[in-house]
Amino acid sequence: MLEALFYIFAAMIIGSAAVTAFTKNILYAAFALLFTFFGVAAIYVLLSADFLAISQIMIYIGGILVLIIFGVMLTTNVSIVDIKEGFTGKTSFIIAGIFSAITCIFFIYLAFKMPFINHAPKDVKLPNDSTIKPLGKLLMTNYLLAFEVASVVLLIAIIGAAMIARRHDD
Amino acid sequence: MQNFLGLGPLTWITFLPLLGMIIIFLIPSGKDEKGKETSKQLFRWVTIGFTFLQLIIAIGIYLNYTAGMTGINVEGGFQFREHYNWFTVTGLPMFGNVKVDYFVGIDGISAPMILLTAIVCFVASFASFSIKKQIKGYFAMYLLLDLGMMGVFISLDFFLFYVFWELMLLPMYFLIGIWGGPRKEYAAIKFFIYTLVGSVFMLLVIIGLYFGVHSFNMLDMMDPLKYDPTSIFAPGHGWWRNVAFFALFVGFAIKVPSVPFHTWLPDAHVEAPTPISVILAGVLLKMGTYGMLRINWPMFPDSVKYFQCFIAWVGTVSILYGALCALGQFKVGKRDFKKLIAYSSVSHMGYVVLGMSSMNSSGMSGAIFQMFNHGTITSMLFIIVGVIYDRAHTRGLDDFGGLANKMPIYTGIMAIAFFAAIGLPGMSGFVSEMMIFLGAFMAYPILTVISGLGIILGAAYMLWALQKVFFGKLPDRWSGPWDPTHKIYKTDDINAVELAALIPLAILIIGLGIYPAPMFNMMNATVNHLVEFVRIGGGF
Amino acid sequence: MTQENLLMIPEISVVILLLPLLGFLFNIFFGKRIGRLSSTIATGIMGICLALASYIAFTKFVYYPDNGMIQLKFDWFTLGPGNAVSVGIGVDNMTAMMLVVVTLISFLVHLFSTEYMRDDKRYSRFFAYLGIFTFSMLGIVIANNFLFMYIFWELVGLSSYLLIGFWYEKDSAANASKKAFITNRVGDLGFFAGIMILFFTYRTFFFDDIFAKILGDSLHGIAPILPFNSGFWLTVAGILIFCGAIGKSAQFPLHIWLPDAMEGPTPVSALIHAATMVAAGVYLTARVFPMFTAHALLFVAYTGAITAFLAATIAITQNDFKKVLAYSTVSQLGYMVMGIGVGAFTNGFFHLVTHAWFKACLFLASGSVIHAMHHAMHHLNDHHTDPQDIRNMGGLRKTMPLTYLTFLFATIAISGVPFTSGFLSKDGILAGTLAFAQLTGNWLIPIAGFGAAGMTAFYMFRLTIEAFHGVPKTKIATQTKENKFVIVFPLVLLAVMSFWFFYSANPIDASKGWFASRMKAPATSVPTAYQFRFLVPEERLKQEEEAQEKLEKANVDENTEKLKKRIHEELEIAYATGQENRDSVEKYKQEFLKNKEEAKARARHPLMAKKSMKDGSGEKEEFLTVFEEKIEEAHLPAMFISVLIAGLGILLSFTVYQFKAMNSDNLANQFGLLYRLSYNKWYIDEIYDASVIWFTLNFSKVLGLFDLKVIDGIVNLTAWVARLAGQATGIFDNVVVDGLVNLIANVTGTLGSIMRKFQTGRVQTYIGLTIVVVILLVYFLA
Amino acid sequence: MGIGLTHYLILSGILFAIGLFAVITRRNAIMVLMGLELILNSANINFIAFSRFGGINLDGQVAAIFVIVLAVTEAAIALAIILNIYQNYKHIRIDEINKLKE
Repeated sequence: MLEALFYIFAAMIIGSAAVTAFTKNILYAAFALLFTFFGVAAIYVLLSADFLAISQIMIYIGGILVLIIFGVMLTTNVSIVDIKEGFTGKTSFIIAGIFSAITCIFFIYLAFKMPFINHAPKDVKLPNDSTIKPLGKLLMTNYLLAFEVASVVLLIAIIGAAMIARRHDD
Repeated sequence: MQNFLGLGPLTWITFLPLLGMIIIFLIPSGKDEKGKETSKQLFRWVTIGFTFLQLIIAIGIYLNYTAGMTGINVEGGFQFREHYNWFTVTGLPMFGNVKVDYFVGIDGISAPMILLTAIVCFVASFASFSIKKQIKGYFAMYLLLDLGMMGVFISLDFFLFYVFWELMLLPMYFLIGIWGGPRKEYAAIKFFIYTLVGSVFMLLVIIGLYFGVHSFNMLDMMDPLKYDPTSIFAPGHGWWRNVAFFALFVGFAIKVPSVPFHTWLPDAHVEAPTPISVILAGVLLKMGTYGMLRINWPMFPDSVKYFQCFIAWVGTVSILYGALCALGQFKVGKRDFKKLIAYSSVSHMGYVVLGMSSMNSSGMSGAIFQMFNHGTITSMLFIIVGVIYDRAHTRGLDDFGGLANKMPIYTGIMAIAFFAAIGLPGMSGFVSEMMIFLGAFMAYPILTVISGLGIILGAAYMLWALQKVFFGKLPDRWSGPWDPTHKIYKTDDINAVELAALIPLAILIIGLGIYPAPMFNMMNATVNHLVEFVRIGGGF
Repeated sequence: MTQENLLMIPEISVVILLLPLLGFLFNIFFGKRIGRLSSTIATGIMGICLALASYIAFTKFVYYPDNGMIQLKFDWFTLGPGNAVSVGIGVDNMTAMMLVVVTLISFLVHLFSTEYMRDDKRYSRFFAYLGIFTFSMLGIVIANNFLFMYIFWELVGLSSYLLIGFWYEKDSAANASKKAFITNRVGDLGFFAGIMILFFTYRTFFFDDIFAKILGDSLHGIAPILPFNSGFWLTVAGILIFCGAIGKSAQFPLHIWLPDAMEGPTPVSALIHAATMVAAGVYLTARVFPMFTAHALLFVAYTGAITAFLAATIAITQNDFKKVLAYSTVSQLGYMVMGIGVGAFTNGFFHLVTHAWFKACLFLASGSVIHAMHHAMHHLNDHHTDPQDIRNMGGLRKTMPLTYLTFLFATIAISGVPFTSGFLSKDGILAGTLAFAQLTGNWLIPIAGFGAAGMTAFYMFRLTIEAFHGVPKTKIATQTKENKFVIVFPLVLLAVMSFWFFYSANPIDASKGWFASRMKAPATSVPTAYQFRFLVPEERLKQEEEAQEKLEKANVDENTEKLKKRIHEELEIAYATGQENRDSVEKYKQEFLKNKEEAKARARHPLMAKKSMKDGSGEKEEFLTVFEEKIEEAHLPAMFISVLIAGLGILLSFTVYQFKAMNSDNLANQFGLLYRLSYNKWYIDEIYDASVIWFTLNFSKVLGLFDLKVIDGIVNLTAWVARLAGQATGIFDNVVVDGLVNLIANVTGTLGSIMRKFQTGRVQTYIGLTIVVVILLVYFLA
Repeated sequence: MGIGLTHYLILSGILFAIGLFAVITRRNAIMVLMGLELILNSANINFIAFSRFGGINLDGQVAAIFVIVLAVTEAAIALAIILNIYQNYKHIRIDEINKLKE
């Protein structure tokens, strides 16, 4: 059952990601991205990472994707309806395709050949309770510094983004 | 003479130009909108001011000079001496500890040279008014040259001597190479390489001597007891000492210049600007003979005796060869006024070499006095050529004639200079030449009489030039208003600045010609000591 | 002579010396501003000098008639203890006489010039130059040492140069001045060499010290100082010093400058090139007379004789008024030198003085004529005729009577007609030559002397007749007028000075006059062995003989001890004076002994006359030598012959030029070769041009080329070789070393340009490449 | 066969390749940004997969949290930059913005 779910969600992720990558219509790409994020969230659930799945949906879909769509709206001349943006060129298309294919094959190769793969447990028992509590503990203990840094980074990023995006004509 | 600010008068007189140089560097060139240098007058007067200060110190040194102190190889015989450690380098491979002193002082040989340098530099700074381009750089170089020359004459440490010696070359090179005539690069490089060859010889001997006495102190090098008996220049190693003497002699002879090392001189003189010619002839040439007296003679008294006849021949050949070449100027190539005087310098410095070869007090005193006199007389001659060059922009003897009517004061001054160069009694040149001849006659009668032909030839070419320039008819191009395009030149008589340069020299020449005793009193003790030192061979 | 009763003679002589210098300085600096006044000042100064000189001469002749020198000596400068260069001034009878001669002639010439140079634009300059000339000439006269003499000798050369070249716009004048200076320098070189020999030996410049040292101890049987223990070097020194006189007194072969020097203004010719400066050589010869050896004297005598004869032959055919006088001057100078050379010292010097008057008179008269001719030419607007050519004159006797009369009288004097000063002095010289010939057998000297005397009479009268007698040959000559008083006055005065009675009451013999008694020949200092026996005073011969006998009689050992002591002293002196390189005592002694033998042998030299057996008879003539007696004997014959010859010359001159009994052109044709030789001055100038001058100039030219091409060529060749080597290494550097570097660079460049392709500037490309590289890294590293 | 680590890794590899392709080929800057999000997601899948199977437990998840944080900041700033670019160039065609080349 879980295997079927994995394959369904994997297909959904790859399909929608491919649409994102290949479609000329930028809005389609954005919507396809929505499905990709959903799929990834589902995969997180399958990996029993409940907190992250929820975060994925909330942050990616509720935050980033909205941001991206806003960006599309702000930067694309909607009124003349030319939101179809092409690729950089045929040559780069082919080269990038080859690159990507090689990368893909390489990762698959790694997935099979990496030494630690063999030491990994085939099936791990899923924890019963939520991961939120231990995660919170970890963040407040072992990863406190990283946590604080991340928060500072976020703050700076917000200020920076506001600064950069500000109109300069005043 | 009191020390001022803890530094002795010799240090002051030597390094004053450095102060002047710094001041000149600090003054902005101040070009106005037309590109004219606005502060050029300031540069000139700063230079004149500093050379004048130098002259005052030199006169002070002269007034406080104690006649009768010996010098040469006696440290107590030097006056105004300052002896500090300059730097010490320890633990060098082969050399061991190298100690270089700032050791300066003057005796009867260097005192007249100090005076001469101060006078010539002061006078030449007036002649520098004719320099029109890159004045800031020029005067900076000029003062640096001044420093180098003074330094050579006061140094008693061989290392210091060499440093000043080389320091002097560089500004000279630029002064000829930048402010010179049409073939300035050729002349400057020729001068530089020629003198550098001499310096190389000197350097080799310095190193050799250093290994002998393990000190750069010149006085130590004159003391046979200070030599390491195993070194090649130790007493007894006659052959090596002769080689060293010869190398040094050649090095200095290039500077003098003696035939056959003289060919840089005509080129350098012809191409150099007037004040530089003045300094070149007035002071630089003396360094060769000064070096011989200061270094060659007392350090290698045994070799001097060995080469005595050879040196006398060098002197004789230089006298006659220089005079004949000067005369030959009337027949060969461009009859250049400056070239004539350059060759006459070769001849006149030949007298000095001849006098020094005599090894007796008359000849030696005469030689030193001749060094001084040649400095003043030739300076005057070159300034005179410069005066006419500024007006006519030519130095060709064929371009002149009949100027006596147009420029009477100039003619009078020129006649003084020319007759002084000929060695007319009543002028200082006569006394020195006479003493040289009297001294040389005691050593080499026949050679002396042969070189006496030089005074006839000297009269011949000098009077010839005098006639060419001043007598006869005025060429057409010399009459009428200033018009360079039609080669008609103005012929206004000498002006105040030029007179300021010439009159002191003329007074000096005539004054010393009538009463030379002050000069001789200054150098007698030293010269007699040197003669005696060389006569006994200095213990080598 | 003590200092207090010298009657201020040294002081006043210094004042005389310096006054003209003062005038010179004043005129050279302020002359232009004060204009005509400068001549007044200069002339006034000369007047004062003349008065002072007269005082000195009077005092000296009256109060100190003996021929001692009153002198001042002082150190000029020192070269250390005991090694001073001393100079000084001195006045003896000869000096006193010369002072008067110089100042008087200078004064008259100044006076003459005030009018003669009136129109010259450099009027004050002329008087300045005259001032410096007088200063230098007086310096020569009162010098008591060789150094001062040489100094003023040269200064005289300078002033002569300035004055000859006074009209330097003319090339001929400029050339002549140069020629004069350089020719004089040639002689001066010899002079200086002689001084060097003397100074080298004696370490002093003073005449009296040198003469005393030459005489040395020969009286006491000790040889003189080296190197004069042989007569050779003494002879050489004498001849070298005489070289100075050859140059300055225009003796053969250096006489060539004097005729050219006539390019200067005529008063200059009178002052310098006739009366005073050229006489300086004679004065010098007289000064150093005591140190001339027999051979040197012979040299001097022959030089004088040749000069006198040669110049006289040339003067015969010259047409330029002043050239004739110039050659006559050369000839007369030859006379004086010859006179001193043969030992007739007094008469030689006497001739100097008398010649100064009448030759100055002749020159000033010629100046007067030329001045008048100039004015006439100016009047006629003629600017081409040569005013000095006697072929343009004639008949001036009528237009310029005073000039004519003075000129005529001076001509008579120079021709040696009795009752003139010229006769007295010339006769004395000729008598001297006769006596000399009798004693030594050199008969050529009197022959030349008498020949020259005859020729002198001939050409001087030729000149007088051509210029003053007959009818005017050109219109200019008719227009001439007598000059103003200031020009004529000196002529008259000088002509009057040429009467005999100024010098001697006896019109035919001056040897008893005051002049001769004051100007006694100084006793020779030369050791007897090297001197004509007849010139050595009896007294000294006697003393020497006694000394010789004593020496021989004395104990040999004692003698040796004495000798050794003496030798030690000598050596000590030698050391003290720096002659440290002298020979050892032993060698010195041996040489001394050897020389004594040689001296004995030399005493039998054929030149030496046999010793006179006559005892000293006269009470005042203590030093009357054989020679002086011989002169007295030869006096009458000489007088007759000279009068006869002069008369013949005058007669011939009148025959040819006055009465035209013989055609001068025909004569010239008949003696074609001789005429051409004479007219062209024996081609001496040409010979010089073709030999010495040609050689010197071409040698200098060759040497100049040698310097330019060979020596400088070698230097440049070295530079060229160095540059070639530099180029070679440069090529190596460029091709090989640089090649390698460039190769690397090229490879890099190529790679770079390939890599450049990847640098698209697009972020995406970079990302792609980064990924590829990361993958590769992971693949290969992990 | 059960779903193991290898599957997840293959999934993330494919997702990464697609994201990379998008990043490299797309002209529109926002599309590039989307590609980046895909890549980050593939990375997160890896982290969590390792957290589940790799024996690193919750540390992987913590890392994923930080990645998400970074993604957020990146998206915010990148969009701000893109807006800025748009203001300057009036377009966001990234291949034409090749100032780096010069």
